[in-house]
Amino acid sequence: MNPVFEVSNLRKAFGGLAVTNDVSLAMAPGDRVALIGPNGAGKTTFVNLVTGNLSPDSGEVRLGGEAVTKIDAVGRVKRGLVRSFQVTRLFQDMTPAEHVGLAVLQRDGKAKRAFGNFLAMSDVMTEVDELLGKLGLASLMHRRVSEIAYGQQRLLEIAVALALKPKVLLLDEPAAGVPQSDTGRIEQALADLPGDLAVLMIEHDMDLVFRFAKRVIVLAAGAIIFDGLPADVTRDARVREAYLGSYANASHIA
Amino acid sequence: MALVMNSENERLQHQRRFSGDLIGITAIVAIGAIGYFVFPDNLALLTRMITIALLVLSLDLVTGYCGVATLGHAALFGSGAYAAGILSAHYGINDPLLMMLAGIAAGAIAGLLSGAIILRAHGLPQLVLSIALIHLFHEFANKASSWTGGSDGLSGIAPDPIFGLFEFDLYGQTAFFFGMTLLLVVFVLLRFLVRSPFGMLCRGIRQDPLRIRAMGGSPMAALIRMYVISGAVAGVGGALNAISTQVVGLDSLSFTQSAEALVMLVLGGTGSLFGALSGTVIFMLFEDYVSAANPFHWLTMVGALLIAVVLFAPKGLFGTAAAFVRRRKEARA
Amino acid sequence: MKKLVFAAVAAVAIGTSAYADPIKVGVIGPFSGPFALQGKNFKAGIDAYMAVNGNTVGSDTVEIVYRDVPQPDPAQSKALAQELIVKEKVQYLAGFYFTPDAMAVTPILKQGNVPMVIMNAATSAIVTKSPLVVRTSFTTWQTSTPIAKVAFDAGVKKVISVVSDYGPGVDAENAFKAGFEKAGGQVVEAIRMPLATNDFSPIMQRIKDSGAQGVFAFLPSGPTTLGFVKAYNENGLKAAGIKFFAPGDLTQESDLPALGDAALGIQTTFHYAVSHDSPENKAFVEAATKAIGNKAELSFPAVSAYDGMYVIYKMIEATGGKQDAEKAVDAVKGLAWASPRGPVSIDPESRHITQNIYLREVAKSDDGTYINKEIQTFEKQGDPGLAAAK
Amino acid sequence: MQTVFSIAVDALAYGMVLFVISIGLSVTMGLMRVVNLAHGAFAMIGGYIASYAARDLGLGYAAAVIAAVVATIIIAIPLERFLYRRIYGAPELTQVLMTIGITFCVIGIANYAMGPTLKTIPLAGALQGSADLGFRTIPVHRLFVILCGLAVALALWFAIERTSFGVKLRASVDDAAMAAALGVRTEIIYAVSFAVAVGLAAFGGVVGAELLPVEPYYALRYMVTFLVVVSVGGAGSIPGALIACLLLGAIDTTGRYLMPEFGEFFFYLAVIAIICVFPRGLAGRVK
Repeated sequence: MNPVFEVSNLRKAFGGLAVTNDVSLAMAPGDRVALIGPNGAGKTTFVNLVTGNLSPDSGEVRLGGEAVTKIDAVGRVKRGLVRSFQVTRLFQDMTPAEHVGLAVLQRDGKAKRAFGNFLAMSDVMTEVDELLGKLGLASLMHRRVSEIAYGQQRLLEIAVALALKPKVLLLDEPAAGVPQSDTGRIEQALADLPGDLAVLMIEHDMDLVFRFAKRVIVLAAGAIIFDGLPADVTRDARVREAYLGSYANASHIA
Repeated sequence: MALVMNSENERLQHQRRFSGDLIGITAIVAIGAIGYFVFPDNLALLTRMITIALLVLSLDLVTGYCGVATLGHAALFGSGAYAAGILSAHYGINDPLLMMLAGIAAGAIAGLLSGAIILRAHGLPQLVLSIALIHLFHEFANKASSWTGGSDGLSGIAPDPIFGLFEFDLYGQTAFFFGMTLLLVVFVLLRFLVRSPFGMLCRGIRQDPLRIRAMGGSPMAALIRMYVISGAVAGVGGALNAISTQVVGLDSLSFTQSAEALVMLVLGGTGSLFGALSGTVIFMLFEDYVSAANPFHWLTMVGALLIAVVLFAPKGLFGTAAAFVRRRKEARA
Repeated sequence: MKKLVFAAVAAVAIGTSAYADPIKVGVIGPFSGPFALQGKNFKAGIDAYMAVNGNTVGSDTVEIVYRDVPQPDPAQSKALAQELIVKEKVQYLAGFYFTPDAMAVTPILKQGNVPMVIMNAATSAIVTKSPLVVRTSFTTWQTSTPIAKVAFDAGVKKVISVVSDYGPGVDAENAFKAGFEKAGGQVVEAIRMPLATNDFSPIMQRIKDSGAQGVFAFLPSGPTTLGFVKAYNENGLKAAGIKFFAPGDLTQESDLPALGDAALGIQTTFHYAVSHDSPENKAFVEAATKAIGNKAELSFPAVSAYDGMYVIYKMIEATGGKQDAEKAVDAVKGLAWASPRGPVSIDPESRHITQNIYLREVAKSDDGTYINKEIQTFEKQGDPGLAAAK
Repeated sequence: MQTVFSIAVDALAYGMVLFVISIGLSVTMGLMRVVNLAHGAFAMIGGYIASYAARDLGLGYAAAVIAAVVATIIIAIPLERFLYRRIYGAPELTQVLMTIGITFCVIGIANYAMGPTLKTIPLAGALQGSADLGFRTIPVHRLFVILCGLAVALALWFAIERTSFGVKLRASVDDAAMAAALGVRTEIIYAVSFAVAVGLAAFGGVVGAELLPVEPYYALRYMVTFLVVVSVGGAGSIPGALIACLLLGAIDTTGRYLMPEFGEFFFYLAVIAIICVFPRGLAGRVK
């Protein structure tokens, strides 16, 4: 199958320090990939390069075969590359329905309409109801975000991302900061992601990585040091070295 | 979740907000009517209030809904006023509706220009950009005195009767009803605007522009658009000012006018059309009252009011009242 | 909006007004804000007049209704004037410190059947905007023209003009230029500087570089004049012998204590000095000092207000208290009287005040206060500004 | 050439006056994150007190300056305790409303208590008159202000960057909760910083009174100028404020010499240009 998302020879240096060093990877629709790496490995920079918030010194990013390296972040979203945030970035005084509604309208290019209330637009609302229903947020759809639990806010982040109908979804630690009791619902939501969607998840929690990912990529010092099956990752010598070099023990990934 | 309501039910409740429109219009008409009957011989003052209310509404669009900090919003208002005034004084086009159109167009253009500059920074530097801009507008109008009358003011504005029937006279009936009509129309249109997808987009931008970008939206384009709309609204106010008073002064393009509008907005509560309206009415009435009670030192009283509002109603008078009502309702539910 | 209402009549007068409504005079001026001092002088002049002459004309009681326009704001001024006419039913409008505020009101005088007595606004053209306007103050042309002759007679042939960049400043520049060139002198350069100028050092440098023998300056009364005069001294212009000429706005009495020795010797031409020596002025200063509370705050708007009230009383007399604007204005055309500033009359043609303009020099009086000492009189000066505009 | 030197001297002197008056605002706005529109009001209070001390009590210039600074701080303490403490961390617009309210009150009270006329502060004998620089003369007072500006800049820089108080202040600003957890009494740090800012305002008001004379409307008249120079410099940065004052002083002075009639255009166009190039100010701290 043709890759829907492709990064080739991506490089970025700050000062003399290469933070992303010749990174290449490709993903096909339906892929479930986890990107891990010790602190300071360059994950954040990589995400910013991919989403277009930073521009690389060299290399290329392709979406559905089209080179988007020169296209800004907004253009990449419109072409189907969507991300979620590690710390939720939601509008505190808006409701989940408004969040998802806005995303749907934005996707369809209707967000500039200066007339009409989306609550009365049946096509938009059908989608909002369906998405929020699927993620178990239907009962909260008209509450302000500031009034709902953090675990539910994380689910809403995913809902907003899905409303944009992405081809490639970048999930930045989707379960970060969520109490143990709520992680089940998030994992369920991840498991229910559309089958044809390519998902790249950046994650620390190895339990989650193992349950979710079919493929694991390890980033260290800006370069990919491992790209393979989850089962092989803990046995890889370079991975062990990368982690043991920075952690007191390797129990995290064992 | 014990309190689960199904989504359909909640949506109905939500849609009851539409009745807010009716309440709003009724409230404006009622206050206008009260004003008309309480001050039947002071309609000039009420008309003045309407023009300032339009300016404050326009400011609310960019400050309240989009989070733009500006102390230069009178640039939009004054542009509208001068455009309407110059059309009449220099070109002899005295039809009030045409003058109004000129005001709207000039306000929108000034909005585009202001937006393009002010939106280049955020926070305090943004505030300073707006200050620099209003001074440039002011100086420009002062310099172009053959067009604007400079510091002497632009006089010789002589609007025809509306539809050839209603004359703008000393008693100010026509100006008042003209103003009320404009205010109602603008208010209804803005109610649509702020609840439309575009209004929601702007509210999102105010809270987190980066998030909007991650949703594929372009904050800059949306803000500029809102600035143009805001300019049109301010232009309505400016043109109304020129038509009803038949004179335009440099003060309509001044920092003072801008700052006063901002104070009224924050006093009423940002981010709500009712906040903007109530802030204007309360500020102007309060000023009227205390300056009568204590002629030379009323400024101290106004200062005390502002401090009291920050201490006891930090979300503005309307904002705090609305929050209180909501809390009461929730407590009862 | 800044509405000031205070009855100038005592409670007793209200109690006895059962048989006649008082005749109301609406006064619009800056009673708060940066120009509050000038508004205060309006009120002092009016109070002084009513204290000396009583608050009745014939059987009619006169009542003053004040409205505040802190800074030039024609729209506000017009709204207040409308309110005064329609709601307060005033028979006379008076005051008006700023030209735009007066201009804004002229179109409604006729319909309101109300005469307007201008107590300050100094742009020549206002009186042409309506036949119901009478002015008892001065125009910038009127006060700035004689100084040109003074400069020329002092042997200064080349002058640089420096004015604030707004209506009155431009008027002053033109008036001086016209007068000075007519006398045979030359204005080598004319600088207009923004109103909000704080540091005048670069301007002083410019004056030095121009090679002029003298400088003509106009700035509005208030804080900036202080900086200007100080800069003139400190940058060595005074020492270099560059002479300083200005209309009296620059050395108004209430600014003199702050200017101090720096202003000594500055020559200005103006229509009124608080130190003017005449019995009428003594009586006026005494009454006005009582009204304002502090003699140091007394300045030129007070005398215009005082004379404005004189004119209004004459109008009331002539109309017998009936509202008839045209008759009232006609009655004061050509009216001549002894004002605290000297002999004055209302020019029947322009309805502007004809008066003496005095050349004065800032000096220290016997009691150590600074005064504008009159040293020369230009008698019966009309307004050259109107003629120039034609 | 002489003219160029001459303008340069004027620009330096004017820039330094701006610096001395505005730097206190940079402390409140940059370090304490309060948009303090009442800064001019405190400068004005200082000016009035110095004028009263010198003219009516007959104190010397130096004593009047000290009296003004101390008395203004004393007046400001209850304001900090009861009003400002409520708006630390509040939205900017709320701060604007509160501090404009305070300014209005101060103006009203000054008008009532001191009257509407200009007040001057008689200079010490040594500061009067002009000094000869060879190619021109300059008021001695201006030289004094330049020295004051340099002294204030050095002292502030030292206090913020080199003392333990400065460390605590910066820590409190960056993360109040963390600083408190580390045993820093942030309330006291804020109160002291506020007192310093107010003291600087009063000092600037007195020292700058030759250029910006004291009258009731002072507080609003120059508010915009203070706000502009501080923001252009980058709120909270001492070197930034210094550079901004000198730069804007130079632009303003040169503009006023070359084309006085377009003086305002020069100044504000320069402000717009600088902010468009440096959206956080010349040396803005990254927030």
